[in-house]
Amino acid sequence: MLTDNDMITLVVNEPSWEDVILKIVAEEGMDPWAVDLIKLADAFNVYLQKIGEMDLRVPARFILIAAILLRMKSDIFAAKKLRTVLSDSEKPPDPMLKILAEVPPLQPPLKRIPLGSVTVDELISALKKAFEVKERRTIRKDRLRRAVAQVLPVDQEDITDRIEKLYSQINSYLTELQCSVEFSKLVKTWERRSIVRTLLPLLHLTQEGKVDYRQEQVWGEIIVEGKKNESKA
Amino acid sequence: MVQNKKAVIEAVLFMSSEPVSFEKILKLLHTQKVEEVAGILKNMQEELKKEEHGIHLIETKEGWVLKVKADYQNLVRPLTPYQDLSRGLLKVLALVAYKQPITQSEIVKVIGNRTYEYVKILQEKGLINTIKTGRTKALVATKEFAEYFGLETPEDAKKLFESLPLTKEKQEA
Amino acid sequence: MVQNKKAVIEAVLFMSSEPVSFEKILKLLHTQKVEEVAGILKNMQEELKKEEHGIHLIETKEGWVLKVKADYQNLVRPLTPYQDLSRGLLKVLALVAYKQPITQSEIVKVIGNRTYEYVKILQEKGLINTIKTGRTKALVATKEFAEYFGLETPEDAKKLFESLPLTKEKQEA
Repeated sequence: MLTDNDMITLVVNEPSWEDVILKIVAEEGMDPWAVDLIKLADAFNVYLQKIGEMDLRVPARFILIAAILLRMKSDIFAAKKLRTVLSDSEKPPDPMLKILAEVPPLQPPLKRIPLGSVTVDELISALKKAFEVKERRTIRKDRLRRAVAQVLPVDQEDITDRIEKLYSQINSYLTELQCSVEFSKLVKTWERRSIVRTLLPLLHLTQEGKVDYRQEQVWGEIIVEGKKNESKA
Repeated sequence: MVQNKKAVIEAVLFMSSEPVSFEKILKLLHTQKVEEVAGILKNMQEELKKEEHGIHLIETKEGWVLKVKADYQNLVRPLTPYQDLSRGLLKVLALVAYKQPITQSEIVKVIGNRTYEYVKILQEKGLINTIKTGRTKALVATKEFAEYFGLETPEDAKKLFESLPLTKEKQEA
Repeated sequence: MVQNKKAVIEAVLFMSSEPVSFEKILKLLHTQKVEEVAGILKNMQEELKKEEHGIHLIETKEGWVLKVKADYQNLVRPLTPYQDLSRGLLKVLALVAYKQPITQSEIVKVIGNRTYEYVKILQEKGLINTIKTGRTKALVATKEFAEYFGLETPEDAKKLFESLPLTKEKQEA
Protein backbone atom coordinates (compact mmCIF):
# COMPACT_ATOMS: atom_id res chain seq x y z
CA MET A 1 0.00 0.00 0.00
CA LEU A 2 1.30 3.45 -0.83
CA THR A 3 2.03 5.72 2.10
CA ASP A 4 1.57 9.49 1.90
CA ASN A 5 5.30 9.84 1.55
CA ASP A 6 5.50 7.31 -1.30
CA MET A 7 2.75 9.17 -3.07
CA ILE A 8 4.52 12.50 -2.67
CA THR A 9 7.83 11.10 -3.89
CA LEU A 10 6.11 9.60 -6.91
CA VAL A 11 4.31 12.76 -7.91
CA VAL A 12 7.32 14.99 -7.34
CA ASN A 13 9.93 12.81 -9.02
CA GLU A 14 8.23 11.21 -12.01
CA PRO A 15 8.60 13.19 -15.25
CA SER A 16 4.94 13.03 -16.30
CA TRP A 17 1.51 12.26 -14.90
CA GLU A 18 1.31 9.19 -17.15
CA ASP A 19 4.40 7.83 -15.44
CA VAL A 20 2.92 8.47 -12.01
CA ILE A 21 -0.22 6.54 -12.84
CA LEU A 22 1.76 3.78 -14.56
CA LYS A 23 3.97 3.39 -11.53
CA ILE A 24 1.05 3.35 -9.13
CA VAL A 25 -0.48 0.58 -11.22
CA ALA A 26 2.57 -1.41 -12.28
CA GLU A 27 5.04 -1.17 -9.42
CA GLU A 28 2.73 -0.83 -6.48
CA GLY A 29 0.38 -3.46 -7.88
CA MET A 30 -2.58 -1.20 -7.29
CA ASP A 31 -5.72 -1.37 -9.34
CA PRO A 32 -5.99 1.96 -11.18
CA TRP A 33 -9.70 1.99 -10.42
CA ALA A 34 -8.96 1.52 -6.75
CA VAL A 35 -6.47 4.36 -6.26
CA ASP A 36 -7.73 6.24 -3.28
CA LEU A 37 -8.36 9.80 -4.39
CA ILE A 38 -8.79 10.95 -0.81
CA LYS A 39 -5.38 9.55 -0.07
CA LEU A 40 -3.93 11.41 -3.03
CA ALA A 41 -5.54 14.62 -1.80
CA ASP A 42 -4.22 14.00 1.72
CA ALA A 43 -0.75 13.42 0.36
CA PHE A 44 -1.09 16.73 -1.43
CA ASN A 45 -1.98 18.39 1.85
CA VAL A 46 1.05 16.90 3.59
CA TYR A 47 3.21 17.99 0.70
CA LEU A 48 1.91 21.55 0.95
CA GLN A 49 2.91 21.65 4.57
CA LYS A 50 6.36 20.41 3.73
CA ILE A 51 7.34 22.59 0.82
CA GLY A 52 9.86 25.24 1.54
CA GLU A 53 10.24 26.64 -1.89
CA MET A 54 7.46 27.26 -4.27
CA ASP A 55 7.24 24.91 -7.20
CA LEU A 56 3.83 25.48 -8.67
CA ARG A 57 4.22 22.64 -11.17
CA VAL A 58 4.09 19.99 -8.47
CA PRO A 59 0.83 21.02 -6.76
CA ALA A 60 -0.65 21.39 -10.25
CA ARG A 61 0.41 17.83 -11.04
CA PHE A 62 -1.38 16.51 -7.93
CA ILE A 63 -4.58 18.12 -9.07
CA LEU A 64 -4.12 16.90 -12.64
CA ILE A 65 -3.50 13.30 -11.59
CA ALA A 66 -6.43 13.29 -9.21
CA ALA A 67 -8.63 14.75 -11.94
CA ILE A 68 -7.51 12.19 -14.50
CA LEU A 69 -8.13 9.29 -12.13
CA LEU A 70 -11.51 10.71 -11.23
CA ARG A 71 -12.39 11.03 -14.90
CA MET A 72 -11.28 7.45 -15.61
CA LYS A 73 -13.36 6.15 -12.74
CA SER A 74 -16.45 8.09 -13.72
CA ASP A 75 -16.14 6.88 -17.33
CA ILE A 76 -16.23 3.32 -16.07
CA PHE A 77 -19.27 3.99 -13.90
CA ALA A 78 -21.00 5.73 -16.79
CA ALA A 79 -20.32 2.77 -19.09
CA LYS A 80 -21.65 0.34 -16.47
CA LYS A 81 -24.79 2.40 -16.13
CA LEU A 82 -25.27 2.40 -19.89
CA ARG A 83 -24.96 -1.40 -19.97
CA THR A 84 -27.78 -1.80 -17.52
CA VAL A 85 -29.99 0.53 -19.52
CA LEU A 86 -29.28 -1.36 -22.75
CA SER A 87 -29.73 -4.89 -21.53
CA ASP A 88 -33.14 -3.97 -20.14
CA SER A 89 -34.63 -3.54 -23.58
CA GLU A 90 -36.88 -6.41 -24.53
CA LYS A 91 -37.58 -5.94 -28.19
CA PRO A 92 -37.06 -9.15 -30.21
CA PRO A 93 -33.89 -9.07 -32.32
CA ASP A 94 -34.02 -8.34 -36.03
CA PRO A 95 -33.92 -11.81 -37.76
CA MET A 96 -31.62 -10.47 -40.45
CA LEU A 97 -29.05 -9.51 -37.82
CA LYS A 98 -29.17 -13.01 -36.43
CA ILE A 99 -28.38 -14.46 -39.82
CA LEU A 100 -25.65 -11.92 -40.48
CA ALA A 101 -24.00 -12.88 -37.22
CA GLU A 102 -23.91 -16.50 -38.31
CA VAL A 103 -22.54 -16.19 -41.85
CA PRO A 104 -18.78 -15.62 -42.41
CA PRO A 105 -18.13 -11.99 -41.57
CA LEU A 106 -17.13 -9.18 -43.91
CA GLN A 107 -13.62 -9.70 -45.18
CA PRO A 108 -11.71 -6.43 -45.43
CA PRO A 109 -10.19 -5.94 -48.87
CA LEU A 110 -6.44 -6.18 -49.39
CA LYS A 111 -5.33 -2.67 -48.88
CA ARG A 112 -1.82 -1.42 -49.30
CA ILE A 113 -0.66 1.68 -47.49
CA PRO A 114 2.31 3.08 -49.37
CA LEU A 115 4.35 5.14 -46.94
CA GLY A 116 6.11 8.15 -48.39
CA SER A 117 9.68 8.78 -47.32
CA VAL A 118 10.58 12.03 -45.65
CA THR A 119 12.15 14.49 -48.06
CA VAL A 120 15.05 16.76 -47.13
CA ASP A 121 12.68 19.75 -47.28
CA GLU A 122 10.38 18.08 -44.77
CA LEU A 123 13.33 17.38 -42.50
CA ILE A 124 14.41 21.02 -42.62
CA SER A 125 10.93 22.33 -41.95
CA ALA A 126 10.62 19.94 -39.00
CA LEU A 127 13.74 21.50 -37.51
CA LYS A 128 12.41 25.02 -38.05
CA LYS A 129 9.14 24.04 -36.44
CA ALA A 130 10.92 22.50 -33.43
CA PHE A 131 12.83 25.73 -32.81
CA GLU A 132 9.75 27.87 -33.32
CA VAL A 133 7.81 25.82 -30.79
CA LYS A 134 10.70 26.03 -28.33
CA GLU A 135 10.89 29.80 -28.76
CA ARG A 136 7.16 30.18 -28.21
CA ARG A 137 7.37 27.97 -25.13
CA THR A 138 10.28 29.98 -23.71
CA ILE A 139 8.44 33.25 -24.24
CA ARG A 140 5.32 31.85 -22.60
CA LYS A 141 7.33 30.51 -19.65
CA ASP A 142 9.14 33.83 -19.14
CA ARG A 143 5.87 35.71 -19.21
CA LEU A 144 4.37 33.33 -16.69
CA ARG A 145 7.43 33.50 -14.47
CA ARG A 146 7.34 37.31 -14.47
CA ALA A 147 3.62 37.31 -13.72
CA VAL A 148 4.04 34.85 -10.85
CA ALA A 149 7.02 36.80 -9.48
CA GLN A 150 4.94 39.94 -9.48
CA VAL A 151 2.09 38.41 -7.54
CA LEU A 152 4.08 36.03 -5.37
CA PRO A 153 7.69 37.17 -5.05
CA VAL A 154 9.89 34.16 -4.33
CA ASP A 155 11.87 34.60 -1.16
CA GLN A 156 15.54 33.87 -1.11
CA GLU A 157 15.33 33.18 2.60
CA ASP A 158 14.33 29.70 3.69
CA ILE A 159 10.80 29.52 5.14
CA THR A 160 12.09 27.63 8.22
CA ASP A 161 14.48 30.50 9.01
CA ARG A 162 11.67 32.97 8.63
CA ILE A 163 9.44 30.97 10.98
CA GLU A 164 12.24 30.78 13.56
CA LYS A 165 12.92 34.51 13.33
CA LEU A 166 9.29 35.47 13.74
CA TYR A 167 8.94 33.09 16.67
CA SER A 168 11.80 34.69 18.56
CA GLN A 169 10.49 38.15 17.61
CA ILE A 170 7.09 37.26 19.08
CA ASN A 171 8.72 35.82 22.18
CA SER A 172 10.69 39.00 22.74
CA TYR A 173 7.38 40.89 23.08
CA LEU A 174 5.86 38.42 25.42
CA THR A 175 6.72 39.03 29.05
CA GLU A 176 5.19 38.18 32.40
CA LEU A 177 2.86 41.12 32.06
CA GLN A 178 2.24 41.14 28.37
CA CYS A 179 0.89 37.92 26.93
CA SER A 180 -0.05 39.18 23.48
CA VAL A 181 1.32 41.34 20.71
CA GLU A 182 -0.36 43.13 17.80
CA PHE A 183 0.39 41.73 14.38
CA SER A 184 1.07 45.26 13.09
CA LYS A 185 4.03 45.50 15.48
CA LEU A 186 5.58 42.41 13.97
CA VAL A 187 5.46 43.79 10.41
CA LYS A 188 8.50 45.91 9.61
CA THR A 189 6.94 48.23 7.06
CA TRP A 190 3.21 48.22 6.51
CA GLU A 191 3.08 47.27 2.83
CA ARG A 192 1.75 44.22 1.03
CA ARG A 193 4.97 42.28 0.53
CA SER A 194 6.08 42.72 4.10
CA ILE A 195 2.64 41.84 5.47
CA VAL A 196 2.57 38.58 3.49
CA ARG A 197 6.16 37.79 4.55
CA THR A 198 5.08 38.02 8.18
CA LEU A 199 1.64 36.44 7.89
CA LEU A 200 2.87 33.25 6.21
CA PRO A 201 5.31 32.20 8.99
CA LEU A 202 2.67 33.19 11.54
CA LEU A 203 0.23 30.73 9.96
CA HIS A 204 2.89 28.04 10.14
CA LEU A 205 3.52 28.79 13.83
CA THR A 206 -0.20 28.52 14.52
CA GLN A 207 -0.37 25.27 12.59
CA GLU A 208 2.52 23.92 14.63
CA GLY A 209 0.65 24.90 17.77
CA LYS A 210 3.28 27.35 19.01
CA VAL A 211 1.16 30.51 18.98
CA ASP A 212 -2.48 31.51 18.73
CA TYR A 213 -4.07 34.49 17.10
CA ARG A 214 -7.44 36.14 17.06
CA GLN A 215 -9.02 38.89 15.02
CA GLU A 216 -12.04 40.42 16.63
CA GLN A 217 -13.11 42.59 13.71
CA VAL A 218 -12.95 41.85 10.03
CA TRP A 219 -9.91 43.74 8.62
CA GLY A 220 -9.09 44.69 12.17
CA GLU A 221 -5.93 44.11 14.16
CA ILE A 222 -4.71 40.55 14.61
CA ILE A 223 -3.70 39.77 18.17
CA VAL A 224 -0.94 37.19 18.47
CA GLU A 225 -0.81 35.27 21.72
CA GLY A 226 1.68 32.87 23.11
CA LYS A 227 0.44 29.43 24.06
CA LYS A 228 0.08 29.29 27.81
CA ASN A 229 2.77 26.69 28.36
CA GLU A 230 4.99 28.20 25.62
CA SER A 231 4.77 31.91 26.42
CA LYS A 232 7.81 31.87 28.65
CA ALA A 233 9.94 29.89 26.24
CA MET B 1 18.70 15.52 -64.05
CA VAL B 2 17.49 13.26 -66.81
CA GLN B 3 15.09 10.85 -65.23
CA ASN B 4 14.52 7.41 -66.52
CA LYS B 5 10.87 7.28 -67.61
CA LYS B 6 10.45 3.64 -66.73
CA ALA B 7 11.87 4.26 -63.27
CA VAL B 8 9.56 7.22 -62.69
CA ILE B 9 6.52 5.18 -63.72
CA GLU B 10 7.56 2.38 -61.40
CA ALA B 11 8.02 4.82 -58.49
CA VAL B 12 4.65 6.45 -59.20
CA LEU B 13 2.77 3.14 -59.35
CA PHE B 14 4.54 1.89 -56.25
CA MET B 15 3.58 4.97 -54.25
CA SER B 16 -0.15 4.91 -55.12
CA SER B 17 -2.58 2.45 -53.63
CA GLU B 18 -5.27 3.66 -56.03
CA PRO B 19 -5.17 3.41 -59.83
CA VAL B 20 -3.26 6.27 -61.51
CA SER B 21 -4.76 7.60 -64.74
CA PHE B 22 -2.70 7.61 -67.91
CA GLU B 23 -3.02 11.41 -68.06
CA LYS B 24 -1.63 11.76 -64.58
CA ILE B 25 1.34 9.58 -65.48
CA LEU B 26 2.03 11.79 -68.52
CA LYS B 27 1.78 14.87 -66.34
CA LEU B 28 4.15 13.51 -63.70
CA LEU B 29 6.64 12.67 -66.45
CA HIS B 30 6.24 16.15 -67.99
CA THR B 31 5.82 14.54 -71.36
CA GLN B 32 3.29 14.27 -74.16
CA LYS B 33 4.88 11.19 -75.70
CA VAL B 34 1.73 9.13 -75.41
CA GLU B 35 2.99 6.16 -77.38
CA GLU B 36 6.29 5.92 -75.60
CA VAL B 37 4.61 5.94 -72.18
CA ALA B 38 1.92 3.49 -73.26
CA GLY B 39 4.71 1.24 -74.55
CA ILE B 40 6.57 1.35 -71.25
CA LEU B 41 3.39 0.46 -69.36
CA LYS B 42 2.59 -2.46 -71.68
CA ASN B 43 6.16 -3.75 -71.38
CA MET B 44 6.03 -3.52 -67.63
CA GLN B 45 2.72 -5.35 -67.66
CA GLU B 46 4.18 -8.13 -69.78
CA GLU B 47 7.31 -8.38 -67.65
CA LEU B 48 5.30 -8.66 -64.44
CA LYS B 49 3.16 -11.45 -65.87
CA LYS B 50 6.17 -13.77 -65.56
CA GLU B 51 5.96 -16.42 -62.88
CA GLU B 52 8.86 -14.99 -60.92
CA HIS B 53 6.80 -11.89 -60.06
CA GLY B 54 4.32 -11.76 -57.19
CA ILE B 55 2.65 -8.54 -58.35
CA HIS B 56 1.08 -7.56 -61.64
CA LEU B 57 0.12 -4.35 -63.39
CA ILE B 58 -3.56 -3.94 -64.08
CA GLU B 59 -5.29 -1.41 -66.28
CA THR B 60 -8.64 -0.49 -64.74
CA LYS B 61 -11.27 2.06 -65.73
CA GLU B 62 -9.63 4.59 -63.42
CA GLY B 63 -6.09 3.90 -64.51
CA TRP B 64 -3.04 1.75 -63.86
CA VAL B 65 -2.44 -0.01 -60.58
CA LEU B 66 0.00 -2.55 -59.17
CA LYS B 67 -1.64 -5.42 -57.28
CA VAL B 68 -0.55 -8.63 -55.63
CA LYS B 69 -1.36 -11.58 -57.91
CA ALA B 70 -4.43 -13.57 -56.84
CA ASP B 71 -2.30 -16.64 -56.01
CA TYR B 72 -0.49 -14.77 -53.28
CA GLN B 73 -3.30 -12.69 -51.84
CA ASN B 74 -4.14 -14.96 -48.95
CA LEU B 75 -0.50 -15.26 -48.09
CA VAL B 76 0.06 -11.50 -47.80
CA ARG B 77 -3.28 -10.75 -46.17
CA PRO B 78 -1.85 -10.75 -42.64
CA LEU B 79 0.50 -7.95 -43.66
CA THR B 80 -2.20 -5.43 -44.50
CA PRO B 81 -3.86 -3.10 -42.03
CA TYR B 82 -6.97 -4.12 -40.08
CA GLN B 83 -6.22 -7.77 -40.78
CA ASP B 84 -5.79 -8.23 -37.07
CA LEU B 85 -9.54 -7.86 -36.59
CA SER B 86 -10.90 -10.99 -35.01
CA ARG B 87 -14.02 -12.76 -36.26
CA GLY B 88 -15.97 -11.24 -33.40
CA LEU B 89 -14.93 -7.73 -34.33
CA LEU B 90 -15.71 -8.35 -37.99
CA LYS B 91 -19.17 -9.60 -37.07
CA VAL B 92 -19.97 -6.51 -35.05
CA LEU B 93 -18.59 -4.40 -37.87
CA ALA B 94 -20.84 -6.20 -40.36
CA LEU B 95 -23.93 -5.65 -38.19
CA VAL B 96 -23.18 -1.95 -37.82
CA ALA B 97 -22.51 -1.61 -41.54
CA TYR B 98 -25.74 -3.39 -42.42
CA LYS B 99 -28.13 -1.70 -40.04
CA GLN B 100 -26.69 1.61 -39.04
CA PRO B 101 -27.70 3.39 -36.87
CA ILE B 102 -27.95 0.37 -34.61
CA THR B 103 -27.99 0.30 -30.81
CA GLN B 104 -25.53 -1.71 -28.79
CA SER B 105 -28.38 -3.65 -27.23
CA GLU B 106 -29.54 -4.89 -30.64
CA ILE B 107 -26.04 -6.23 -31.27
CA VAL B 108 -25.87 -7.75 -27.79
CA LYS B 109 -28.93 -9.81 -28.61
CA VAL B 110 -27.19 -11.58 -31.48
CA ILE B 111 -23.52 -11.49 -30.48
CA GLY B 112 -23.73 -11.57 -26.70
CA ASN B 113 -22.08 -9.67 -23.92
CA ARG B 114 -18.70 -9.35 -25.59
CA THR B 115 -20.32 -6.73 -27.81
CA TYR B 116 -19.31 -3.94 -25.40
CA GLU B 117 -15.68 -4.89 -25.68
CA TYR B 118 -15.85 -5.24 -29.47
CA VAL B 119 -17.59 -1.89 -29.86
CA LYS B 120 -14.93 -0.21 -27.76
CA ILE B 121 -12.11 -1.66 -29.86
CA LEU B 122 -13.80 -0.74 -33.14
CA GLN B 123 -14.33 2.78 -31.87
CA GLU B 124 -10.69 3.05 -30.89
CA LYS B 125 -9.74 1.92 -34.38
CA GLY B 126 -11.97 4.64 -35.78
CA LEU B 127 -14.11 2.23 -37.80
CA ILE B 128 -17.39 2.92 -36.01
CA ASN B 129 -18.71 5.87 -34.10
CA THR B 130 -21.39 6.53 -31.53
CA ILE B 131 -24.25 8.93 -31.95
CA LYS B 132 -26.71 9.66 -29.21
CA THR B 133 -30.33 8.80 -29.88
CA GLY B 134 -32.47 9.56 -26.88
CA ARG B 135 -31.36 7.69 -23.78
CA THR B 136 -29.15 5.28 -25.62
CA LYS B 137 -26.22 5.27 -28.01
CA ALA B 138 -26.46 4.17 -31.61
CA LEU B 139 -23.56 3.07 -33.74
CA VAL B 140 -22.72 4.10 -37.27
CA ALA B 141 -19.91 3.42 -39.74
CA THR B 142 -17.26 6.15 -40.06
CA LYS B 143 -15.55 7.85 -42.99
CA GLU B 144 -12.55 5.70 -42.22
CA PHE B 145 -14.69 2.61 -42.56
CA ALA B 146 -15.90 3.80 -45.96
CA GLU B 147 -12.39 4.55 -47.11
CA TYR B 148 -11.18 1.19 -45.96
CA PHE B 149 -13.88 -0.79 -47.72
CA GLY B 150 -13.59 1.33 -50.84
CA LEU B 151 -16.96 3.08 -50.42
CA GLU B 152 -17.69 6.68 -51.25
CA THR B 153 -19.58 7.49 -48.06
CA PRO B 154 -20.22 5.62 -44.79
CA GLU B 155 -23.92 5.52 -45.73
CA ASP B 156 -23.04 3.24 -48.65
CA ALA B 157 -22.01 0.51 -46.21
CA LYS B 158 -25.17 -1.50 -46.96
CA LYS B 159 -23.95 -1.97 -50.51
CA LEU B 160 -21.34 -4.35 -49.19
CA PHE B 161 -24.10 -6.89 -48.63
CA GLU B 162 -25.73 -6.64 -52.05
CA SER B 163 -23.52 -9.30 -53.57
CA LEU B 164 -23.73 -11.63 -50.61
CA PRO B 165 -25.61 -14.87 -51.25
CA LEU B 166 -27.94 -14.27 -48.34
CA THR B 167 -30.88 -15.91 -50.11
CA LYS B 168 -32.49 -17.16 -46.95
CA GLU B 169 -32.40 -13.70 -45.50
CA LYS B 170 -33.79 -12.10 -48.63
CA GLN B 171 -36.89 -14.22 -48.33
CA GLU B 172 -37.29 -13.33 -44.71
CA ALA B 173 -36.56 -9.64 -45.21
CA MET C 1 0.41 -25.32 -55.39
CA VAL C 2 4.13 -24.80 -55.77
CA GLN C 3 4.76 -21.16 -55.17
CA ASN C 4 7.64 -19.33 -56.66
CA LYS C 5 9.73 -18.09 -53.71
CA LYS C 6 10.90 -14.97 -55.51
CA ALA C 7 7.32 -14.08 -56.37
CA VAL C 8 6.18 -14.60 -52.79
CA ILE C 9 8.96 -12.37 -51.47
CA GLU C 10 8.05 -9.68 -53.99
CA ALA C 11 4.38 -9.85 -52.99
CA VAL C 12 5.26 -9.72 -49.31
CA LEU C 13 7.58 -6.73 -49.65
CA PHE C 14 5.13 -4.93 -51.92
CA MET C 15 2.26 -5.37 -49.49
CA SER C 16 4.04 -4.41 -46.31
CA SER C 17 4.59 -0.74 -45.59
CA GLU C 18 6.97 -1.53 -42.73
CA PRO C 19 10.24 -3.42 -43.01
CA VAL C 20 9.76 -7.20 -42.90
CA SER C 21 12.27 -9.19 -40.85
CA PHE C 22 14.18 -12.02 -42.45
CA GLU C 23 12.61 -14.43 -39.97
CA LYS C 24 9.13 -13.31 -40.96
CA ILE C 25 9.95 -13.82 -44.63
CA LEU C 26 11.13 -17.37 -43.89
CA LYS C 27 7.96 -18.00 -41.92
CA LEU C 28 5.68 -16.70 -44.68
CA LEU C 29 7.53 -18.93 -47.14
CA HIS C 30 7.24 -21.92 -44.77
CA THR C 31 10.90 -22.62 -45.33
CA GLN C 32 14.12 -22.86 -43.38
CA LYS C 33 16.36 -22.50 -46.44
CA VAL C 34 18.15 -19.47 -45.07
CA GLU C 35 20.78 -19.24 -47.78
CA GLU C 36 18.36 -19.61 -50.65
CA VAL C 37 16.11 -16.86 -49.33
CA ALA C 38 19.05 -14.59 -48.54
CA GLY C 39 20.28 -15.18 -52.09
CA ILE C 40 16.92 -14.23 -53.59
CA LEU C 41 16.84 -11.02 -51.53
CA LYS C 42 20.38 -10.05 -52.54
CA ASN C 43 19.60 -10.75 -56.22
CA MET C 44 16.46 -8.67 -56.02
CA GLN C 45 18.41 -5.88 -54.35
CA GLU C 46 21.02 -5.95 -57.15
CA GLU C 47 18.40 -6.05 -59.87
CA LEU C 48 16.54 -3.06 -58.45
CA LYS C 49 19.73 -1.02 -58.26
CA LYS C 50 19.59 -0.70 -62.06
CA GLU C 51 18.73 2.72 -63.42
CA GLU C 52 15.52 1.50 -65.02
CA HIS C 53 14.01 0.90 -61.58
CA GLY C 54 12.39 3.64 -59.49
CA ILE C 55 12.33 1.61 -56.29
CA HIS C 56 15.07 -0.17 -54.42
CA LEU C 57 15.28 -2.86 -51.77
CA ILE C 58 16.83 -1.76 -48.50
CA GLU C 59 17.97 -3.87 -45.58
CA THR C 60 17.29 -1.89 -42.40
CA LYS C 61 17.76 -2.77 -38.77
CA GLU C 62 14.13 -3.86 -38.68
CA GLY C 63 14.20 -5.88 -41.87
CA TRP C 64 13.78 -5.63 -45.62
CA VAL C 65 11.73 -2.89 -47.21
CA LEU C 66 11.01 -1.60 -50.69
CA LYS C 67 11.35 2.18 -51.03
CA VAL C 68 11.18 4.72 -53.79
CA LYS C 69 14.71 5.80 -54.71
CA ALA C 70 15.82 9.14 -53.24
CA ASP C 71 15.90 10.73 -56.74
CA TYR C 72 12.17 10.22 -57.19
CA GLN C 73 10.95 10.88 -53.68
CA ASN C 74 10.00 14.50 -54.25
CA LEU C 75 8.08 13.58 -57.35
CA VAL C 76 5.98 10.84 -55.78
CA ARG C 77 5.57 12.32 -52.30
CA PRO C 78 2.17 13.90 -53.09
CA LEU C 79 0.74 10.55 -54.21
CA THR C 80 0.30 9.19 -50.70
CA PRO C 81 -1.04 10.84 -47.57
CA TYR C 82 0.94 8.46 -45.37
CA GLN C 83 4.50 9.01 -44.23
CA ASP C 84 6.92 6.59 -42.62
CA LEU C 85 7.93 8.96 -39.79
CA SER C 86 5.52 10.87 -37.58
CA ARG C 87 5.92 14.61 -37.01
CA GLY C 88 7.35 14.13 -33.52
CA LEU C 89 9.91 11.60 -34.73
CA LEU C 90 10.86 13.89 -37.57
CA LYS C 91 11.57 16.80 -35.22
CA VAL C 92 13.90 14.72 -33.08
CA LEU C 93 15.59 13.27 -36.16
CA ALA C 94 16.10 16.75 -37.60
CA LEU C 95 17.63 18.01 -34.33
CA VAL C 96 20.03 15.07 -34.15
CA ALA C 97 21.05 15.51 -37.77
CA TYR C 98 21.56 19.24 -37.36
CA LYS C 99 23.43 19.27 -34.07
CA GLN C 100 25.07 15.85 -33.79
CA PRO C 101 26.45 14.78 -31.37
CA ILE C 102 23.60 16.01 -29.17
CA THR C 103 22.53 14.80 -25.72
CA GLN C 104 19.01 13.66 -24.95
CA SER C 105 18.66 16.40 -22.36
CA GLU C 106 19.43 19.04 -25.00
CA ILE C 107 16.67 17.62 -27.15
CA VAL C 108 14.27 17.54 -24.20
CA LYS C 109 14.77 21.29 -23.86
CA VAL C 110 13.47 21.79 -27.39
CA ILE C 111 10.93 18.98 -27.82
CA GLY C 112 9.83 18.21 -24.26
CA ASN C 113 9.34 15.00 -22.33
CA ARG C 114 8.23 12.83 -25.23
CA THR C 115 11.83 12.96 -26.49
CA TYR C 116 12.72 9.72 -24.67
CA GLU C 117 10.00 7.80 -26.46
CA TYR C 118 10.92 9.27 -29.86
CA VAL C 119 14.63 8.57 -29.39
CA LYS C 120 13.85 4.94 -28.60
CA ILE C 121 11.79 4.49 -31.76
CA LEU C 122 14.40 6.19 -33.95
CA GLN C 123 17.08 3.95 -32.47
CA GLU C 124 14.96 0.88 -33.17
CA LYS C 125 14.57 2.06 -36.74
CA GLY C 126 18.35 2.40 -36.89
CA LEU C 127 18.24 6.05 -37.96
CA ILE C 128 20.11 7.39 -34.92
CA ASN C 129 22.58 5.87 -32.54
CA THR C 130 24.01 6.56 -29.10
CA ILE C 131 27.67 7.24 -28.43
CA LYS C 132 29.10 7.75 -24.97
CA THR C 133 30.75 11.09 -24.33
CA GLY C 134 32.04 11.22 -20.77
CA ARG C 135 29.30 10.66 -18.27
CA THR C 136 26.49 11.21 -20.68
CA LYS C 137 25.13 9.72 -23.91
CA ALA C 138 25.06 11.66 -27.14
CA LEU C 139 23.07 10.91 -30.26
CA VAL C 140 24.33 10.85 -33.81
CA ALA C 141 22.94 10.05 -37.25
CA THR C 142 23.69 6.56 -38.60
CA LYS C 143 24.70 5.07 -41.91
CA GLU C 144 21.05 4.20 -42.41
CA PHE C 145 20.14 7.84 -41.96
CA ALA C 146 22.68 8.71 -44.65
CA GLU C 147 21.20 6.08 -46.96
CA TYR C 148 17.68 7.32 -46.31
CA PHE C 149 18.51 10.87 -47.40
CA GLY C 150 20.92 9.85 -50.15
CA LEU C 151 24.03 11.14 -48.32
CA GLU C 152 27.49 9.60 -48.55
CA THR C 153 28.24 9.56 -44.81
CA PRO C 154 26.24 10.27 -41.64
CA GLU C 155 28.54 13.23 -40.94
CA ASP C 156 27.17 14.89 -44.07
CA ALA C 157 23.81 15.22 -42.31
CA LYS C 158 24.66 18.77 -41.23
CA LYS C 159 25.08 19.76 -44.87
CA LEU C 160 21.36 19.26 -45.36
CA PHE C 161 20.78 22.37 -43.26
CA GLU C 162 23.37 24.63 -44.89
CA SER C 163 20.75 26.74 -46.59
CA LEU C 164 19.02 27.46 -43.29
CA PRO C 165 19.08 30.94 -41.82
CA LEU C 166 18.91 29.53 -38.30
CA THR C 167 21.44 32.03 -37.01
CA LYS C 168 20.06 32.14 -33.50
CA GLU C 169 20.38 28.40 -33.01
CA LYS C 170 23.83 28.39 -34.53
CA GLN C 171 24.95 30.83 -31.89
CA GLU C 172 23.40 28.66 -29.23
CA ALA C 173 25.09 25.53 -30.59
